Amino acid sequence: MKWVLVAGVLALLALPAVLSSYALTLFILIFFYGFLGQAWNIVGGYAGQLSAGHAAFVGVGGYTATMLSIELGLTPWVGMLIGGVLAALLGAIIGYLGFRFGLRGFYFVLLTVAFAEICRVAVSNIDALGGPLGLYITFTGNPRQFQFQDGRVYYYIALALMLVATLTAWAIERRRFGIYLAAIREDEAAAEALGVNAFKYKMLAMVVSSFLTGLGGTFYAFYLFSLQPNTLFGIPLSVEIIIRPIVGGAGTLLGPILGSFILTPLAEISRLYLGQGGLHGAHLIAYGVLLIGVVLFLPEGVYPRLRRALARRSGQTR
Amino acid sequence: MTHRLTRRTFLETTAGGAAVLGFPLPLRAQPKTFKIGAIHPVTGALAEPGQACRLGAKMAVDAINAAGGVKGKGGIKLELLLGDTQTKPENGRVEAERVVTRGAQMLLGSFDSGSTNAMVSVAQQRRVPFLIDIAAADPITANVAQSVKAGQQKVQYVYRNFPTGSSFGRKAVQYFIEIFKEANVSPKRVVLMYCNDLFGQNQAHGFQAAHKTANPSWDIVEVIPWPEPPTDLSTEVSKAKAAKPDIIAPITRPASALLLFPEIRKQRIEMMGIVGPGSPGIYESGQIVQLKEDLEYVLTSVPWANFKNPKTATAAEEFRRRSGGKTFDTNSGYSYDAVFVIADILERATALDDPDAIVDAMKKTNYSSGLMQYGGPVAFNELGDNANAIPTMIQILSQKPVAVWPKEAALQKFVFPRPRA
Amino acid sequence: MDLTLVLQGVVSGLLFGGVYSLMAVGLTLIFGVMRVVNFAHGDMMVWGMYLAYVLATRAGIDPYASFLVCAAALFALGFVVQRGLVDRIVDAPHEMQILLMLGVALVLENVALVAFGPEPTRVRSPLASATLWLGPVFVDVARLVTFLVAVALTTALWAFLFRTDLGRTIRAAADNTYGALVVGTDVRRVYAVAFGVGAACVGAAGALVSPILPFQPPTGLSLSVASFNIVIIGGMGSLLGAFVGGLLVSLAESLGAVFLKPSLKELFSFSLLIVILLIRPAGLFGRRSA
Amino acid sequence: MSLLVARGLSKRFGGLHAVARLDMEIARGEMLGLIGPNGAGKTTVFNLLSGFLVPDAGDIVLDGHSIVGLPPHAICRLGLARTFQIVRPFPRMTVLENVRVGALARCPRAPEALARAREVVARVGLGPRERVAAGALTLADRKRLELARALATGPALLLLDEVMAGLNPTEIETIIQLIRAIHASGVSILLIEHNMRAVMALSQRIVVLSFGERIAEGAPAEIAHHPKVVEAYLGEEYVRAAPA
Amino acid sequence: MSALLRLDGVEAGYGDLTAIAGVSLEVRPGEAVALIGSNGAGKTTTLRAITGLLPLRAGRIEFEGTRLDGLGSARIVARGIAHVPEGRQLFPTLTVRDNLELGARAADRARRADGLELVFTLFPRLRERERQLAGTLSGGEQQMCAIGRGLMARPSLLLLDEPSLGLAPVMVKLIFETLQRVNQTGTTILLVEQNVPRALQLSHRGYVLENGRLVLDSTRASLLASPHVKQAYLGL
Repeated sequence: MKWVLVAGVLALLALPAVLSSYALTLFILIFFYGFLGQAWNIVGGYAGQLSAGHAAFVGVGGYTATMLSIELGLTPWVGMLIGGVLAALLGAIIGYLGFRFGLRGFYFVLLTVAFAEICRVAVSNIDALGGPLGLYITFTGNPRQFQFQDGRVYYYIALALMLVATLTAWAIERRRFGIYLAAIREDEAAAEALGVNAFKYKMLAMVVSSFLTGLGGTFYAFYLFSLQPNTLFGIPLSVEIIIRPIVGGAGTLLGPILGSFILTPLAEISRLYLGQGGLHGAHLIAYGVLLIGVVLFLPEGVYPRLRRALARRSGQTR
Repeated sequence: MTHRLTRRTFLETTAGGAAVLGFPLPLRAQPKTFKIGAIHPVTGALAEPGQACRLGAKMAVDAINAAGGVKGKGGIKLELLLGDTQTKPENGRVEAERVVTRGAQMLLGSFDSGSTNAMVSVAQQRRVPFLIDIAAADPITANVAQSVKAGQQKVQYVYRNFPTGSSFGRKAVQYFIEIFKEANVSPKRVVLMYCNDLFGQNQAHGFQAAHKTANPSWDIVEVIPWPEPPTDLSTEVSKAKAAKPDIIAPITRPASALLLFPEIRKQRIEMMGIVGPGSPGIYESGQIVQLKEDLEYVLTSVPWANFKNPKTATAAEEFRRRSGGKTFDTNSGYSYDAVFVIADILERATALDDPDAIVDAMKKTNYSSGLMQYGGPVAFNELGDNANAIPTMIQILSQKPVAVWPKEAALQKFVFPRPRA
Repeated sequence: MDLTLVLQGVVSGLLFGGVYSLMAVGLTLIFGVMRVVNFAHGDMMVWGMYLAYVLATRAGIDPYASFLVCAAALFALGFVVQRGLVDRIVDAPHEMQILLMLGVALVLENVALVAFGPEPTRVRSPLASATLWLGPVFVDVARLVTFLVAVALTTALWAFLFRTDLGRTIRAAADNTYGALVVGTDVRRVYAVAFGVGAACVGAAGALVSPILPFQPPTGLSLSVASFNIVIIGGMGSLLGAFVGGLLVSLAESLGAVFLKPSLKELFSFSLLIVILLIRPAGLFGRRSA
Repeated sequence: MSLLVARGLSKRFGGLHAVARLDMEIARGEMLGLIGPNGAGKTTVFNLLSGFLVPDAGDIVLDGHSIVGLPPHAICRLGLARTFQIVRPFPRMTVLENVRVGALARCPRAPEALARAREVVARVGLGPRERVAAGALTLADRKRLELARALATGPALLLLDEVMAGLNPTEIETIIQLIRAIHASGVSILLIEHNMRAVMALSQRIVVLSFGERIAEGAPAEIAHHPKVVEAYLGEEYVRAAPA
Repeated sequence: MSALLRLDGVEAGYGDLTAIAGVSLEVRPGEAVALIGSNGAGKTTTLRAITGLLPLRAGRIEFEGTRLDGLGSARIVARGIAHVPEGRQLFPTLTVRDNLELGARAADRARRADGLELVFTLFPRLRERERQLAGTLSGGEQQMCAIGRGLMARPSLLLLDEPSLGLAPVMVKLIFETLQRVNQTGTTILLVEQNVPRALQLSHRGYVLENGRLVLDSTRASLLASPHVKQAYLGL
């Protein structure tokens, strides 16, 4: 398994040499959503706290880096970290309110949605942040401005982000932090009885998750060159963030990546083959049916099922 | 040159059917068509205008090909590679990359400013000339121009044949002043109401800024933005009424228009009339059927087709037929014209396989056969914008939208102030 | 401040609240009984609107009459969704239920897009243009009617739940599933009926507001979010809560529009939601579950 | 000195006085049984002691520190661990992983915790099943797991809530041996148990609760014949009707 | 006399736990039979198996000569078996009257008024509390309500699970006296109870369950004297 992963990473490193620019773009999105999904996975998967407002962190991170770059000329490489910190601060506020007041399950879901919506409406009404028109970034191709003439650089940055998030998740998973998160997700009261300070660890998970997600905001901004409150803080982006890890298997290390490798190309394929004809929307119907199918036939997500299937097969061959 | 050819060959080899991963396919024959990537939001929140744009572009391609293609280039035919942004910026980028990889030599699109700006980076990165048919945010072209000026980019590949947000505002204020003068009235109090989305805010800010500069005899006494799409506008209209307006200047989207105009009538506001700085879609037959008398005498400033051009009526009729009864308007019209502008550029370009040659031709554009109402020929200024792309003041008269201002565009005289019922 | 304007804001807010209440009543029933958060709620409402639209344009039936047909159609949809989908994943983790309902929402929205196209539309009804004047304050007749029907429908639903055997069985199953099994209830069927009734409510709501609320396929999402807000504020599972919550949210937004920039009015409902979540998570009329 | 002292502990639920002015003491190294008919308030006492419920009145002192109002995890770290009457394993984790959660309370580093967990797992006899998912264990093994997890937190005082319920005599016998061994290693134990044979055999002292109040206290032999106890369990009629 | 209810080698459990195995017993019409045993002995499981709330793994259950197993609780209840579960399992936010009426079988809806009258006669306290929410009742009243709900189905067999649990002695006395009347008016009773004397006072016969197996089947008198009973409860 380990060697398969290493080989996979090496293959991904070598891939740009043979990829078309379009394929490169798809991989960039796969990595980027894999990254966001992995960041979400820390609090939504491992800790089982279903945040459905993660777009807010992308928005805070993206707007921070962009404003700092436009207004103060600060390089987004630094702005990215500041954006991450501000996103983490917002994450801490949401987490504090949610966890201190004992909001579980769907109440927590709706708390996070409400916060993201408040951010969206607020930014839409702040002229200094561009209001609904948003911010537009000048394309310069200057690496100091987090811009690259060659699309492959974005590829490696997106890959690096995904790997960083995955390594973070991996490090968390094997440490006390991750073990405690899993215990909290499985049974919070039982975990408390075993000395787990559930509040503290849920807060930490939220902060780490929102920090990483905030970093993603900078990538989003400087890859797509504009920011609008509806796209960055909106519910559709939050949904994009959560469906990949859920489909892949929430709370597993490879689930978010697997989910992204499944859903991004499938969305693309369905758009390619069903989006050209007269039936505008057919591809999204297919996508919706696919999501329903995953829930009905793979209710734990793809990765756990795959892992079991592999284990069974290797068991048989032996 | 050789270098570029190799690059093109490389693109071709990786194009085509292996759409998703782009693994190499057998080399295709030399293209017999000139491919244009036409990317619009045909699903999602902006599906309605996006679908109109797509159809407008398709119609133009059909017309050009039926007339023998790009004659100066051996009658090469145009082919559209269609893309759907789903109203998401990231798909603007993905789709642009996809169509370019599949051989698109120019880009066209994409209605919403976010997706459009995402396409800009592809155009600049991969040196693909990009003609923006619709997207009004000023910075889209200005940013590229600035980046070229600063030497960070060598060539500007992005041009726009559409009024910018600020020019919309300037023109609207100008028309207001002219119409009031022509009607010999002097309204004092204007209430600006707008949908607080990308489009509405852009228009409203342009209008307010132009009003400040022009400093006319009327004031904007109240500004009322609402969240778009709204569920209810009764309080907003009550607020407008409380400001005792002479004129209500609304900026609506099709959805909010359905709420706003009936509400204005129901609350019986005494005023000279409704004169909008921009409300796309209110002239659609569907909207007129819905709103009927609520729309009568409403004036609004929108990019409009030039029906003095005899070809326009034919195109409008074809569009009506192919769209299932919709009006040939801003969206379909500008996308239609954009394809013709591209054809004109291709006629003049020294080579079709050199993006820079296309850009050279683009910069020298002086096209005057457009179906839309322009203030002069299509030509691109130093920012890459067409300063002659202007809106027209139209009015709904006898349940039909009619161009009424500026004078050279007017098909009928406007009715203002509106008659009392 | 202009007193008339404030008064008008209150009247408009309360009347429009009828629309919100109607929307929320179905959602609260579904959540209250099955603890399922129906993310496709708004899309079901949009389907109610389109059905009313089709009936009005093809058969000339006014939405104030056709809403019953729309309710029946949505009942069937809700029944099938519960029986065929939700019921099959009762043991799956929570996030799967969210994913499932998101998938259903996506399908409903885009089938509507394919079937009806992207243009915003509205159903014409003679009522929709009528007004009444109480001195300087105007009353929109369509909203008044919607408000009254909302009261009537909420009352009818209340009567169904509290005065009929089936309604009582639904409440019993919501209250104590095991207890319901013990007395011999076919809980799966009862759940499907409850989901159907919830969907029927929102279908009726869709039809009833189709003359006053423009709609297009993507409208569903914002309707879902607004409904969640109201239901949490009023108390999940509480009919009265949904009704009062609808009025409250609408009133808050209307007065927000009076006193501040109207484009900020959504802030009021979301802030209200957060405050309620924190100080009274069960909502104004909800009971805190043990 | 007593390890744990509870004074005047009271808890009401609505109108029900679940625990009423209860005084209780556990000496260091003691094995104390807490018995009483169903609904007597035994589990409520556990929830109060372990911080899952906050008492309406009264004080709880563990090792000289008042622990009233502390959250469960803090109380656990002060050396009081508990099991749940209805076992609550983390079902998707393996046996070893379950126990490691407890072990981390003493060894913050995961590898050491794992070593400690392995040791505890072996001690309760689950060694051969350490890689099995907890959800797939038999009830007896789940009970053992529950015990192991609590034990791994390194408690001075262990609260066991019906660890024998639902087990067969052989299984009960091994659990009894296990509890004895744990006790012998220096852990004080408070035991709620319905299996009278076991509780009589294990406890040095027994406290009897009925309707939230302490009705008797003493050595097992005394308790078994205490009329109030027999009455609480079998009813006043039994005392009159049955031969002693 | 043929048995009203017959269990034959019944095995049932939860997940991988086998809670009862090889349980065979019978209840004859008009009888009151007690099922006693310590916690976790499998008494509740036996009742759940009879009502179809738990699928059988082996064995068969017959009621009035036809097989019940595999029918599902709705159909079993409709045949005339009412179950008054442990912990009462009332509907706390519904009124007492609603709770009671929910116990009536669909077919009996017409005769519901008679049923209510019967229950109110047996438990006058419930009549006073008719409009009150069940969740606000005292423990004893809740138990009355639960029994009443069971009786509303006009069952030929009434299953009772720990009706005395957590109740004060006075209330226990009242409940059992009422149950005796119910039994005397023709309703067969199978009772799970840990208050042994009470249980045996009511019952004609009893079974003792230990660790999922029946260890004793005997009459009231011999059970009272049996060391098994004391042993089961006090471990002596």
